[in-house]
Amino acid sequence: MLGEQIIKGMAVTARNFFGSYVSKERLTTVQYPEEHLVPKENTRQFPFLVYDGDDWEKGLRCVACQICEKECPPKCIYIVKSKDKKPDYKGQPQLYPLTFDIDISVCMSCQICVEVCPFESIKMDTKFELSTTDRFGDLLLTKDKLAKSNRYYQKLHPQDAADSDAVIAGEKAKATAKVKAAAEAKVKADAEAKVKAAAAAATAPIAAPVPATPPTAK
Amino acid sequence: MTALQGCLLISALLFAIGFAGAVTRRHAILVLIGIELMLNAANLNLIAFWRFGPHPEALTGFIFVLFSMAMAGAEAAVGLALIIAIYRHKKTSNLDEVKELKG
Amino acid sequence: MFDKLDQIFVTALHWLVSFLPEGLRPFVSALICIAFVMSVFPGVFALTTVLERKILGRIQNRYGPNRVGIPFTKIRLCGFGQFIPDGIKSLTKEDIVPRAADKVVHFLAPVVMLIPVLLSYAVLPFGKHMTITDYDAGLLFFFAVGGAVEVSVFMAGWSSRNKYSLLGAMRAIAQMVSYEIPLILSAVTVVMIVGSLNLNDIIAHQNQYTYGIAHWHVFTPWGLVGFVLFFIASLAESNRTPFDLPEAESEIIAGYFTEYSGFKFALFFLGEYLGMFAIIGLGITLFLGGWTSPVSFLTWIPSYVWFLSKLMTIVFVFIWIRGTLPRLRMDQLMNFAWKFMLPLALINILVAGIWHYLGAGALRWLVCSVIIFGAYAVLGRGLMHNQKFGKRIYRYAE
Amino acid sequence: MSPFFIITAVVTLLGAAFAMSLRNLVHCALAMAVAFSGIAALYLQLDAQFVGFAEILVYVGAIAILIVFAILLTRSGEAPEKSVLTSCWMAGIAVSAMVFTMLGWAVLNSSAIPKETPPAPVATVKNVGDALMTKFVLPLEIIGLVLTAAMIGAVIIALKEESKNENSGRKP
Repeated sequence: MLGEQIIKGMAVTARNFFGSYVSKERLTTVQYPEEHLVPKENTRQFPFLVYDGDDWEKGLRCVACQICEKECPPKCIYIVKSKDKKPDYKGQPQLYPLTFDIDISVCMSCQICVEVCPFESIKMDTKFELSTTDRFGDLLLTKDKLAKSNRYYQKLHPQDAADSDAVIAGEKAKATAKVKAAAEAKVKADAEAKVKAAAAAATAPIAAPVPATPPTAK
Repeated sequence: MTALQGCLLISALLFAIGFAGAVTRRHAILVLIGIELMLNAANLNLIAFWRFGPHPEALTGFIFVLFSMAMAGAEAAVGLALIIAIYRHKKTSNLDEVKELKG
Repeated sequence: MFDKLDQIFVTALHWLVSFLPEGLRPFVSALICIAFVMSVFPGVFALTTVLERKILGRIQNRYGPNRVGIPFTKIRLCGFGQFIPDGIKSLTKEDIVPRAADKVVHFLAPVVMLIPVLLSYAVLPFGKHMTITDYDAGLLFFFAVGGAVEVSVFMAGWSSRNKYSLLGAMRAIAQMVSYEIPLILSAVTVVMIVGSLNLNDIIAHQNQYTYGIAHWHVFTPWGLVGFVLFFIASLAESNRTPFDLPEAESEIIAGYFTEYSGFKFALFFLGEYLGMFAIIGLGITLFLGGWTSPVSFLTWIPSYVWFLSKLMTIVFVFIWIRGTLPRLRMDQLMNFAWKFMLPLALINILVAGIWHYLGAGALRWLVCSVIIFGAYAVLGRGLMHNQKFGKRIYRYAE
Repeated sequence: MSPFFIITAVVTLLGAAFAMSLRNLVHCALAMAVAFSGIAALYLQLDAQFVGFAEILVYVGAIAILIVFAILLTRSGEAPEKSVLTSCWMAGIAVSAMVFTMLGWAVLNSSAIPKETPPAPVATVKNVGDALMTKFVLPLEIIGLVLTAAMIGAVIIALKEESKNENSGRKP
């Protein structure tokens, strides 16, 4: 019969129209500035720098190795190395960034800097409402704006933060173990050297210097 | 000058304008427009005579105008169909070029 | 008390005019009536634009505009202030006239559009004793000035020197001319039954009650069919979906007003909506009893409230249809007008005659319903059978 | 003769004059629509409402549109470069001027014209309908027949000739 399908179509739209007043399913729009969707666990927007402890300047994990700067495809990261070393310098080339800028108007949120960072210090944030009225100043995030505490990161991405904490803890443990081992080895070597020296002094004073590798070089 | 004379003068002027156009213009459609204007002048005459005449209750002029309008509609339809047919045939609607009977 | 409320506008007009000298009275009262129409219906238009967007939004499972309320405050009014920024925007936009355009005709087209549309309000009865001019041939007047809209559409399309404009104008005129015939023929049935072209007489004929139910024409077989035909034809006359080919955005941008911007575009927009209200008002007057109430115990509600609520209901249905149906093709449009609506309108005239001559009783209900239903089934089957209108068969998609 | 009547008459005559003298055919058609609207207004002032509305419905709503369509179909919307007048236009204008002077002289000097203005006659739609259905029913039927014949004729004339015109009608 002519018109049957029209009536059916009208019924569908009428259901949508009246349903939108009673059912949430038929009106899925989120009223954005007032309401926000709960972000997904895997949300990533722009990078930030993680610091441990309470003082962001001291606790910054970044060591200014400049790997992220080199890897960044749109070249939006700018780092100036410091001349001096970190106060808690532990032997490795642990400088700190004098300048660490990310131009988020250039950044394309590819997350490569996060992937390549060996020190777990650059991570992705979930903030996206970054529009400003200042085109150049406010879109260039400097070190102080980028630095966020580890607690913030833990809240943001609990799973990833736990993973990276575990990595850092493991490294720390390794390092301390190494230091300990080194210290022990040194003690041992010292003792041995002492013994040897004593023995040498006693037995062979013309012996060539022992090609013993220094314990620290191991 | 009475109202009837005024109406008749207006309609005479309208008729003259329509006639002048129909006679002087080259384009077939304009000739048709001129003829329509002349018809309307005649209609205006009829209405004026009905309005100011002795027996308006007979509605003769009134009804005549209605019929004349229907005829004008028929005339316009057929005339424009002819013009379109001629245009399709000769690729012109200029009356000076359509003066031969052979196609 | 309710009578006074019902006649409040009429008494106010008489009171206002009574201060003036005798000679000025008709002139001033005409001016006041014009001001009334010019203020009320553009207001309804402004609300309708927002309402349309909101209803379309709800149909498509989203909010429509719901932000703008009273300017400079936090009051949002569910977004019903949206027409204020819209209006300001369209009125302050630059008025662009194409270089090749025919300037005079291009300028005159929106004006010529608006004049007949506003004129057609002169004969509509908005309420009891609320007709501006009570013409003897009001219906004919309405259709006559409605015909003049086509000229303005042509002027707009031709003067823009734009192929889309011209195509849109040609489509619009072809569509308007085709659908004017079923429109007028479906109105003719009412004229036959009532025996008058005067819209107030037509309403008076419907303003009677048996068993508490009004004698609206839509409650009879011929009236129902006439109303449906009139409704469809008025959809086409006011260029609404599914008959919005003249301004099909996906094909010809905006049809005949492609080259219009700013104030002139706003005038076209206004003219289109006012034309829609006018033709809906006529449909209400002819078939839905005008300002009368459907049941006798609700007659205390003021007549203009009935008129406006019926108007807004039909406008809602228009929007609902817009949210439901896709646009027709040009050949489907013409087929529908000439092969379905015109024969059905002619049969409906016959049915109205039969209804009149069979006299009161169950017999005329039976006979008229059978004829109309049979005609509908046969004509509908013809359309469906032609595969012009029926289910589309996809060769590759399925 | 009220001032309104004179204004309408002037508008009508100007519209007619423009319709006959403008170069662009579409402008001519639009001016013609103005002239027809003016004539409808004249009818209204002569107390012939029904005819006035019918005039607008038929002439402005139908014939003007028909003419405009014909103008577009024959591609004569643009102003022609050549002269728009026929070769003997002087004679035409002279003849029409003569016609007008003669008619005007006749109108002004006729003794058959009644001097007094009768009261406005009543031509309600009911009267017109009664007259059409009783006294003038035969002309009405004939007009219906003529209109049908004209419609069929117009369709046949304007119809594309199927096979014969296939080669000659289309330019390569």
